[in-house]
Amino acid sequence: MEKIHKPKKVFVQGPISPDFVSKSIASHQSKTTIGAHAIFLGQIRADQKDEGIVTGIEYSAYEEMAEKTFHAIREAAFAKFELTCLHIYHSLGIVPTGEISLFVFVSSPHRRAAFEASEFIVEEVKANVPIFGKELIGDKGEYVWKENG
Amino acid sequence: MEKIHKPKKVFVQGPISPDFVSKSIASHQSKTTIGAHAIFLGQIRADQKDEGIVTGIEYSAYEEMAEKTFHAIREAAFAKFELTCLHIYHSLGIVPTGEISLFVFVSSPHRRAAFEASEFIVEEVKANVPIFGKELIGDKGEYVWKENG
Amino acid sequence: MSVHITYFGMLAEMAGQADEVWTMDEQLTVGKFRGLLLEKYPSMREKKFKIAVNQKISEDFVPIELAAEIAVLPPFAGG
Amino acid sequence: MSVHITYFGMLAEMAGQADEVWTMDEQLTVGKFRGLLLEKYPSMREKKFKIAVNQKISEDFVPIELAAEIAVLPPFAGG
Repeated sequence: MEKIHKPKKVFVQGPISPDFVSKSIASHQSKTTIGAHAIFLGQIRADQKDEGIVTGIEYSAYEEMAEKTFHAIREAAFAKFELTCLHIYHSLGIVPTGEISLFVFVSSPHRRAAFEASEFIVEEVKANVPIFGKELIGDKGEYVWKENG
Repeated sequence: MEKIHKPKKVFVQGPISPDFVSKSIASHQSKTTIGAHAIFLGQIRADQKDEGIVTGIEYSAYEEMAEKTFHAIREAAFAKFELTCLHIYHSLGIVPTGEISLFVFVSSPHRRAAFEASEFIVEEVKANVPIFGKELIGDKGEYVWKENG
Repeated sequence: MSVHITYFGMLAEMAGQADEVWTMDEQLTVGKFRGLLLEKYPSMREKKFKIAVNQKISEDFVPIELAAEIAVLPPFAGG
Repeated sequence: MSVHITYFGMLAEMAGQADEVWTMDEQLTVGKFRGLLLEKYPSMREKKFKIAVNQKISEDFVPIELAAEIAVLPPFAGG
């Protein structure tokens, strides 16, 4: 791809709302070369831990490095797959259970590229972006550090 | 899966709105065993045909058989993958270019099941559900019949 | 016996109607029905289509019972 | 030479601070830095962590130049 994709703002404070997802979809309806959107949403589970039930995750990040890594993932995805658009949003701060902390939005003329790019991006984000999370437990300020498997 | 999943209404008249997608997401935020949503949206492309540029697709279906097939696809997906929820919506009637005609919404505790089920369902819908489409061309009522590859 | 036939999409255009009833003496199979159909509508020979009996895509050997609902289906275009 | 070190997540808790500056005479590599770090904070021996030099995850052989920005990163948890 010769096209250069400008670094975009990925981090948002707190949860990502369904309304934000809806507005993102609507803003792609004027792009009539798109035939397929694949959307991935990460939602916070109320997991049962030894210490109690998770009530939310508090995210922090090494922000400068994370933004660079997000940009590199975007560039890699555009080079690997036939994509029209690609957006990644991730929460910082507290996201309560049931709310959304990751929104990956891939658009392509054809479904195959959209599916493959969506998976690729989610796996890359989980493995390579320096984001850290405290799983908040109960109402007395307890937590355990989260770790991607 | 011993659980029985009731047949659900799949067909909607005309395009599926981003707002409908947003409301579907919001209605799953109380289910705190969900960790991953995979959403697929099929959007109408303004393809260039020999006859002119596509302005929309007019969908029709063998509805009774289509509803049965959708139900069988849902059952197969629940049996194959660890899913919490699964919804399929497809348009009937005219859907203009840039608008959405297919919405597949899969929710699971974990991302792998969500990704795999989403692909499985989209491929099954395209291959096995008796839905027919006229690609509308220009403004003089011309059309060509669409055919999935 | 009589069978109820429904045509969809471009095949309804070729048949000039969305449905019709055929009455006949003999026992039918899907293969035999296909032959009679192409005899009546020769232009369908150039088209790919599937035949559903009672809402199930059926191979040529399948017998068509009394009062069956037959559907003639052009290529699918969902999605 | 001096290097600026930033600690993230549980490692900031172990270090008791989010960042510090080390001044030293000798040339550093990532491996040598790791050794000094574990000497200063023995509890980090039980933890998995990665070291980024100027925002790039770096192997032990990589030299650390003057005024480098070093980050000590616990396991990632994005998504």
